[in-house]
Amino acid sequence: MTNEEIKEYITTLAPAATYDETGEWLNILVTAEELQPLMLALRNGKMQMNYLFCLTCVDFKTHLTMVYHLSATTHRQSIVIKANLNREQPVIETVCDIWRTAEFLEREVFEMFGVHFTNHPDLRKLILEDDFKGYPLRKDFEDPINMIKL
Amino acid sequence: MFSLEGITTNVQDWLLMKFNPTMALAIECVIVILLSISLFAILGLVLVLMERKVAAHIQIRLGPNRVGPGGMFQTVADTLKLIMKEGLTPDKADKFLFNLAPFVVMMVGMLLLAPIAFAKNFQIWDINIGVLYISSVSSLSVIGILMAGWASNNKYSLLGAMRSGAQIVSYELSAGFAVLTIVVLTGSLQISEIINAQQNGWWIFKGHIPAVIAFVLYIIAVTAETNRAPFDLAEAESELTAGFHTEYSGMRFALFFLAEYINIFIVCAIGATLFFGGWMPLHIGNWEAFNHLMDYIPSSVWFMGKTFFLIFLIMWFRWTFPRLRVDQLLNLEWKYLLPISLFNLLLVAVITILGWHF
Amino acid sequence: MFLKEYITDVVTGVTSLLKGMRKTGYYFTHPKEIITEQYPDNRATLLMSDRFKGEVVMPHDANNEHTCTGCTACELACPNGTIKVVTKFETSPEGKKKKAIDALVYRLELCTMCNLCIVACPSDAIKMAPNFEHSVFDRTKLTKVLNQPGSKIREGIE
Amino acid sequence: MYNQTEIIKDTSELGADGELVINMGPQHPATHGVLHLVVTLNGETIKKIEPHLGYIHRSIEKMCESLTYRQFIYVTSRMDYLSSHINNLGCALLVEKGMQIEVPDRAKYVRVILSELTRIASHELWLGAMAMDLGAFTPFFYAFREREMITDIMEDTCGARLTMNYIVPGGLMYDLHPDFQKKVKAFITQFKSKVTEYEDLVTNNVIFQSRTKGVGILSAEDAISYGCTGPVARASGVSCDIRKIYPYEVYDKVQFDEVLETAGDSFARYMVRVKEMNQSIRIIEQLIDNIPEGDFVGKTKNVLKLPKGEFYTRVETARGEFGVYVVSEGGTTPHRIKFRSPGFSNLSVLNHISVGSKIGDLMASMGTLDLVIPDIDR
Repeated sequence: MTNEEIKEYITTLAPAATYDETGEWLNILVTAEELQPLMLALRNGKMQMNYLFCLTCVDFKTHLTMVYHLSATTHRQSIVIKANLNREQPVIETVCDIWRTAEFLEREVFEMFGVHFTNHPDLRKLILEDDFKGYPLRKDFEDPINMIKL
Repeated sequence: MFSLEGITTNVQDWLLMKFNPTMALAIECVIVILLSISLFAILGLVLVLMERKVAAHIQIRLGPNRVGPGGMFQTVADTLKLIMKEGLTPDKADKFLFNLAPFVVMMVGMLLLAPIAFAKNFQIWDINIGVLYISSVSSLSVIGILMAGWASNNKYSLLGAMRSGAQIVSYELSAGFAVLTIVVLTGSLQISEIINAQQNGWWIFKGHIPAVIAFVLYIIAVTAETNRAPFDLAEAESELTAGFHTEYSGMRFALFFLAEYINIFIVCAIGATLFFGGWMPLHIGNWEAFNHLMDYIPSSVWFMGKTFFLIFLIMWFRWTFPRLRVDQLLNLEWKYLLPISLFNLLLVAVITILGWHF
Repeated sequence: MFLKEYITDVVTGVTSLLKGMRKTGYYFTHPKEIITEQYPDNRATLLMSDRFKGEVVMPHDANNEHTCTGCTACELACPNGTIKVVTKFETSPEGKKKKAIDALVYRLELCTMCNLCIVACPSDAIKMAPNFEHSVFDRTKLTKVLNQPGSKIREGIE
Repeated sequence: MYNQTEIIKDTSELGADGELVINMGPQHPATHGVLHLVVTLNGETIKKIEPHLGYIHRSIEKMCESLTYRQFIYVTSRMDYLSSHINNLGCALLVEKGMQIEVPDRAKYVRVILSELTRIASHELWLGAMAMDLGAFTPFFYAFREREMITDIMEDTCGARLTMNYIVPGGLMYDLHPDFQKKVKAFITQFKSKVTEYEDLVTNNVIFQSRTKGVGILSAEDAISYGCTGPVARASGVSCDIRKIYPYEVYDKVQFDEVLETAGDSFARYMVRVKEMNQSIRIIEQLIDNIPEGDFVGKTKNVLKLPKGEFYTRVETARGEFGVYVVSEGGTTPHRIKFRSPGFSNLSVLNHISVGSKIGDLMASMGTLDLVIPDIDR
């Protein structure tokens, strides 16, 4: 599929999506609400995006951006789906019922960025200790004890 | 010619001359106890060093070589360390059983020494049901292991003990059957008679096929019974950290450790007695000159040589094979070893009745 | 047939085990294959690779001169803040003021031997030494001053 | 004298229906590091495995945000320390891609050869450790003997045995050691003569086969869904070798096969790695005599600045797909960096493949997943 076809296809699924083709792959920015249905369609629809190879979050100081790198083991085409989140109340629906790998990755994003994933089966801290305060990978995180400024 | 037999007779004569018979017996008992304890200590040191050296050479290493010439005193140093260490008892452990368990395991080892003939007429107790005594007493060691595992109040220990229970109880069977093969061939349960029956050749040669099969079965079964790799499920390092002795430290751990090696020595001594004629030198049919030459080697050397050969074999197993899984272990016993032993027993009975052995 | 399979199972199993035992038995009887390095007994003959990254040193020549200009390139290149360059101003005989190093402080306990400082150095003043025996009884001894006392920069190095 | 209640009162700590919850790790002989698994058992049978991570979490992603594009490469050696060279390569490739730096051919060849040596070294260590998990101690030493030759080669050329940091954006840090080719050839001969030992001792051993065959079966769909890569996924028949799909450096110029097995069990994962070592040897053999002369590092600016945007590269480490995702704001340091580590995804499948098997099987499946804990924790 060419980028144009993908754009067309995705516009039918998520009309509010915006596109960015400057990078290596097609970047698709959608709203947090329409992300989960879009993902479900990408996985089970004609794109057959069965391989989620990277799930992460980026703190842009004004907002958080969830970044999903998708690929398919059949046609090897990769796309990037993004969703901007409110920094104070970041909530997004989980995709771990679509790709099982997302379960651990979302738990990591949850503790590192404080993004809350609704419908996640087991949203607990994975790496940090349970009583850890703050979200370490956010830009405004300060830890005077454990972080040494050079 | 120097012989242990002469020493024992001299000592007994002297004792009977000096004291009344009851007193003499008591003194003999004390001597025997002291001797067996010192034998245990020496064996422990030698076998642990031997294991480490064998392991090292198989694994293209040198092994201990810093303490004493060639690392000879390494185990002495280790023992010293273990004695100095604090013997911890976990807080919530069943303290009585926890402290008792190593001694139970140790005592079983000591009891098993009784019917073993170390040299010609050098035997603590030539009981007429020697083989039966051995197979019944040796199964007692599982009680010590279960005790240790349960009383430690540790989940790893418990799992290890339960595995060990299942394992020892099932492998008793094929070990027993393998021993029975020789009993059938000899027609006696007495150790001295079994050895004497091998005057003109060891059972492993005279008993040909069934004896060889029985020997293989015996070695496999006793490896399992002594909890040695590839059957070391009770302590399975990579699964249960240390199994039933996870919580033990200091001297009580050393007792478990020692008991393992004593048990190996004993089962190998029994194996040597049953299949390789114990202290009996290698005799081949009518070669008078050869047989006579062999007789010049002291009987204790023959016995120790055979035993240590079998010990080496068991160590060789340990450093070559991966460990079995617990269900495969039981499969091996019930699906392979037991049917083969039963068949073998039948075979040996037929051979003995028809007189087809040499 | 069941019995045949059973016997084949036993035979192949036992053969595979014996093969393994032959291999280990071979090594047991061939002590020449032993690969143990008897450190520290072989310390005299132990050959370290000349490129081995053990610690950062500053070579000095016979006149106690080094080539460090105090440009702080190594300090900037270091990812962990291992190196600290303390500079001073020296007055040359002609009366010209010139920047020179007072001390090049190197903290071995922070160093990850990444070699970035060596690559960054424009005058090849520091290099990696293949010394790996770093244990000391006091942590403060790991903080080293690389330039020797009384040393100065070699003539002609800018 | 004997008080039964002392022990009985503890049963309240047990799970429901006599389930036994044991903590495997963080100090455990088989977890090879500080992995902490909370295993729920019913007798010997595993009911649930829950990994607790973070015992060596160093927040490398956060650290990298304050390091320049030259500096951040060395940190990645500390993630998957067994394929540190390949991690470094992934990061260097990202910087080169972002800044369009030309890499000389010589550097490309050397990078690939060293990558493959690293892969062999990693698999050798895994082979030994895995055999040790299953109770065979001896193959560990035989595998380490060959691995030692590789670490010696690394030491000669890169100056370090494990955390090489030999790659800089644009090429290599310094040129090859003069003895490099000779030593690599010596290693290849040695390896080929000794590889049969593993077959005798491990592969064909009946106990090893029965311990691994049919244990920890992972289907192809699950492997993709769980994001498994590398030998773990290839053992399930998923073609996922980055060297084949998205060739980097000179992988498109060499002949090698992507090793695929279909069974998906522990034995298949074992076989994939063993065969992969032979393929790596094949790659090295093709390249070792053809290393072109020339520069070992291309021309780069003194200060590296990645243009504004997002960059992603992936390389095939010994454990699978290692991805680097960088969000750059145009400065000298990354704004956000994310390492997609293969071990993290491979670990997430552990619960799935181990439920219902025995504790002994857990060692086999965990061993063949080839977990490196610093790679998981980052």
